[in-house]
Amino acid sequence: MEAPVKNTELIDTAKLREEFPILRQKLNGKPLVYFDNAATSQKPLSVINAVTEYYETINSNVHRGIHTLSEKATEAYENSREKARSFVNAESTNEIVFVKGTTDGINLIASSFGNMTVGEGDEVIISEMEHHSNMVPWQNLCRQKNAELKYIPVNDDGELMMDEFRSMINEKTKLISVVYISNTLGTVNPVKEIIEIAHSHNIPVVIDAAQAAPHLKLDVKDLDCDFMAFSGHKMYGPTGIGILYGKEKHLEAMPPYQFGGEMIKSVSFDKTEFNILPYKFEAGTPNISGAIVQGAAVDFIEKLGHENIHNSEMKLLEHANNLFEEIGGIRIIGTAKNKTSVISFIVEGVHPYDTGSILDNLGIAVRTGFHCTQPLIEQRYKLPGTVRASFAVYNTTGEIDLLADGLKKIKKMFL
Amino acid sequence: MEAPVKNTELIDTAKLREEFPILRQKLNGKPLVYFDNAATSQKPLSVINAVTEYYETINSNVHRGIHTLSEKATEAYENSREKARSFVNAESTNEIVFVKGTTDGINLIASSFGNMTVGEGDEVIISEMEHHSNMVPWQNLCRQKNAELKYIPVNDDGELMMDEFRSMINEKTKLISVVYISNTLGTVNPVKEIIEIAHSHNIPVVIDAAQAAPHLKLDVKDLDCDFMAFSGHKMYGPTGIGILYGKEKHLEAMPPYQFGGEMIKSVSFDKTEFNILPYKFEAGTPNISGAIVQGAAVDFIEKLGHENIHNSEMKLLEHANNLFEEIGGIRIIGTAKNKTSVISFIVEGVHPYDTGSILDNLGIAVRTGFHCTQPLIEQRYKLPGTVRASFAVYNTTGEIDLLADGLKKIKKMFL
Amino acid sequence: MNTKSIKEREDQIVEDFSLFDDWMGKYEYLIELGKKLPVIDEKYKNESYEVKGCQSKVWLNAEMKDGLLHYKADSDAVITKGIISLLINVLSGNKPDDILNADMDFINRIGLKEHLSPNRANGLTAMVNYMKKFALTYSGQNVN
Amino acid sequence: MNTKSIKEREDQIVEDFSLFDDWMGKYEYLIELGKKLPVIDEKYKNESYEVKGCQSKVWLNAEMKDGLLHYKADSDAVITKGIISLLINVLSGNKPDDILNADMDFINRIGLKEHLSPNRANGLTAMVNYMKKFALTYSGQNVN
Ligand SMILES: Cc1ncc(COP(=O)(O)O)c(C=O)c1O
Ligand SMILES: Cc1ncc(COP(=O)(O)O)c(C=O)c1O
Repeated sequence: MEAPVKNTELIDTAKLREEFPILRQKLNGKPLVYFDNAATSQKPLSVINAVTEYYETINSNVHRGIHTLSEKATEAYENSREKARSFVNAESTNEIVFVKGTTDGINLIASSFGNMTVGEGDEVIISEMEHHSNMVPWQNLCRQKNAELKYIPVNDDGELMMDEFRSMINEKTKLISVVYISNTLGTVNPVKEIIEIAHSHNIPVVIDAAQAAPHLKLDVKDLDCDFMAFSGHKMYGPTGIGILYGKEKHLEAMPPYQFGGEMIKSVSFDKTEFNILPYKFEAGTPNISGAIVQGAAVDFIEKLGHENIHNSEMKLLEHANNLFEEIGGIRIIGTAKNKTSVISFIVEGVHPYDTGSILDNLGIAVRTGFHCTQPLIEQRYKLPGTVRASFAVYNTTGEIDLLADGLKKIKKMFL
Repeated sequence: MEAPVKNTELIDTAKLREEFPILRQKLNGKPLVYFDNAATSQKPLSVINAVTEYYETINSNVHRGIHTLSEKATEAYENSREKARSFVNAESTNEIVFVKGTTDGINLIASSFGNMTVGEGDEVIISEMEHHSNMVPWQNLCRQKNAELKYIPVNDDGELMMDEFRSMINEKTKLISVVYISNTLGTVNPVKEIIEIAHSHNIPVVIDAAQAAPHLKLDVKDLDCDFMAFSGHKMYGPTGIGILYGKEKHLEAMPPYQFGGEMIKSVSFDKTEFNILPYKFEAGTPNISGAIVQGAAVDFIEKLGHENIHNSEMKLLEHANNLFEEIGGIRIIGTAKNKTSVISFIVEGVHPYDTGSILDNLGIAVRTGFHCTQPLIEQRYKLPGTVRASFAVYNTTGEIDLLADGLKKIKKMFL
Repeated sequence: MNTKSIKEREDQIVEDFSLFDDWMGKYEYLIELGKKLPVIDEKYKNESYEVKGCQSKVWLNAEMKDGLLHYKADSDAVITKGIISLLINVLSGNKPDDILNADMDFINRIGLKEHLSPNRANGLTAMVNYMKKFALTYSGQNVN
Repeated sequence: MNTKSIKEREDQIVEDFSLFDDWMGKYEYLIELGKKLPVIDEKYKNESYEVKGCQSKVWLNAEMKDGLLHYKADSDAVITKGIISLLINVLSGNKPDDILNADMDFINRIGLKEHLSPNRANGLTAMVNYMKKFALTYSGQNVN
């Protein structure tokens, strides 16, 4: 065991890293430096072991089963739903729907709620910095409905232009959907303010919390958002599972999105009665393992504590900013006052793809390209892509030093 | 290690059971007898370990990533798609879409293909024995479209009445969807014949292969079906993943079902170009772990061999039939000539729920109720439910003896 | 007529069950009770009297006589009937307010719960709630 | 003008690369090649000349002169340009039929592949296919 390098008062990163087996790997002969956390995070042993434990002890189909295994699996499944409820501070587990991920959740809202809320000539507002998953579903809805999709503009620092937003709202605005934290810019948007403004016009608001879930304490009651969606895999949890929060009154009023087993109360050849919340929205055998193991991811985050995670990650961001400044010739895209540990940049004169390739050979995993925000990068910033380093709680300042060394090397190689 | 009890010439069940950690469990003080395989199967170590291996060595988001981990995850993900292609004998991996499960797959077809194929006054044909997941989506489509949903009737043995089916087809029939193997009756339907008849009228056919995947060799080329859907979790694979097969010409013509990341080729504020097949239908971060591990489930089945699995399971079914006959007073629901190892029954005079409860206390996991085929049980067979014992390749005749003992006990207790 | 208090009746059941040291005996006793449960009038066997949340069907009705609430119930499953029989045995013939205050902890004490699947346990909770709802109606308070 | 056969050119590249014993050197060499690649005329930098399947943009065109096919290409990423430079070096100035028959196995032999991400490797395959498509057109056969 190496000597622990303390990153913050509270989180002992060296110790924490022992819980992440993948981080022990060598990549291309170098120790793996994983900075692609905004795409998906790595998983602690408690999460990985929860999968094995599920399959080795209680694997069974949930609900309706009367045998003991099925009861145990159901209990664990519903127990995880309760953890998710508490994680977002929702009123009731009726408001917590297990989905496949953020994309699935937003599609559910766009299809079921969007369909009943948006009509011909109406307007939907999103922002220029939305991830494709919070953009294309609304493009599709608006196209189908002959409604207009409007984009809140983004300023040069990567912040939403709130005055423009205010002036975009009119009596035709039926729905607003915005990202809590931009996966490309790192910007933490003033979603509470947006929701307040929207609600003063009786407009419901959807929050894409895919990037917020691992970094901030989510509080749907405080925000008063109408819907919120996020993915397990970005918050130290398994792939294939996500959480959709919806206010009970909305979920009650909405038609089901998918149809099949589990989501019905009774079926006959002629007519079907749908199940109560939240089951109405959970057709078919759910991702039982995924849902249960997601509970272990919630436990992992809550054990560390949101504030500690935040402090730890802010130190990393600060360290990276300082080093980048020092190196020079690095353009950071996204310099909002309120941002999290995502840093998009370009080594000036070097294509992001070239930068990413060399870093990969140095064992440093970053993402390059549009980060599923192509209009933001191409149309708003007129760039061919960026390099994105996104930090998680297990990253260290030492790893950022390696990134900085790599960038210096790249500058030498290309310029 | 106990002495191996040979069930078939080829499969050494005792040895095989060692690969299933959950089967070593005691339940209510008795060794677990798991007969709820039609709801979900247990998982071999090779599958469970594949999850751990994925998370501990290559976990990363797929596609578009240029760093090594992402490349490795992408390769494993696409490799599993190729395994699925070969598993169903499809022409191309373009025809293989990863979905959440059978229900998700059928909803995708009903929503995307159904929407473009079925219009007002048209007719859709399914059967009386459909699982809710292959019934409610079509009920919904037909309600939306003002089309008519017709049910192929089922005879007393639990077989589709083919003459009635032939006479139901007319020029208004636009789509047929039938279950390959009934999860309640065990009936193996003559889907090849159904498809031939349908195609002679140019009607596309969807096959619900949820129960067929673990028991039969699937061959979409031989069947010539237009679509096929099945779930990983019923074929020794993980929860939250399923396969949708669709003929390339259909998938090409169909609009996307969900919108977001991955399923686009390029996005701008004004317009979006969708990705090529099969990605057009895979919006958002997929269930990467689920998809990759599903490949391990395919390997597991193919290593055992479809014919060996079939022979092994047929012996179990025969053994159960013989013992049930001997005990007397047990009514079997589903006595088709061609059936698999699913046996639905009622101990006459005893409510299925009571039977199931006592069996559970004896360590025997069966399912009771409607098995998501409520109209079949309630309207067709006029029953309050059945008890269902469904066998997998790791079950033994000795376990069936325990079930028989339990049923004798139950008869003594209740009658 | 049963003149014991709810508490006394609960204790009695706990004592009865303590005679069995395995779950089989307990289940057999429940089956016996189930078979003996006086069946409800056929006219009540419809949706309006159905207790939701059980896999077997349960119908339940209550009537007030001289300030005391009397329950009748039936089910299509015998073990369920046996459980209802216990509940009726404890609650029937009591004042609505006493019924509302009953903690029903005998259910835990009879050691059946570990052998009652949560599914049944949920059904049981549904039944108790349904019975208390009648009591609430008759105690003059409002259900909210 | 390069008068060596495709095979000889491939061998030459393999020899050049064998001088570097670490990937860094190989990359540096690629970058050097990339920087030197004569750029394509601006008018070809549009969608019709774009090679799909690369994360960086690649434009490629070919012209026939005296029965030999000559390629020109450009990319917005330098390493990509370096790789294209290798391909052009091997294929340009050959008969369409020879180009079609080239197995291009130098790509494996230069030992770069383990350091080229599959993403780049796919891009490389896309480029080779795109180049061969030109050859196919000019060899008078049909693309199917
Ligand atoms: C015949 C049949 N069809 C469809 C389904 C639905 O599968 P899933 O719940 O995995 O989506 C099932 C399983 O429950 C089934 O047995
Ligand atoms: C801001 C944002 N929204 C939505 C998504 C989509 O999440 P998923 O791919 O898990 O569905 C992502 C992640 O890719 C994201 O970063």
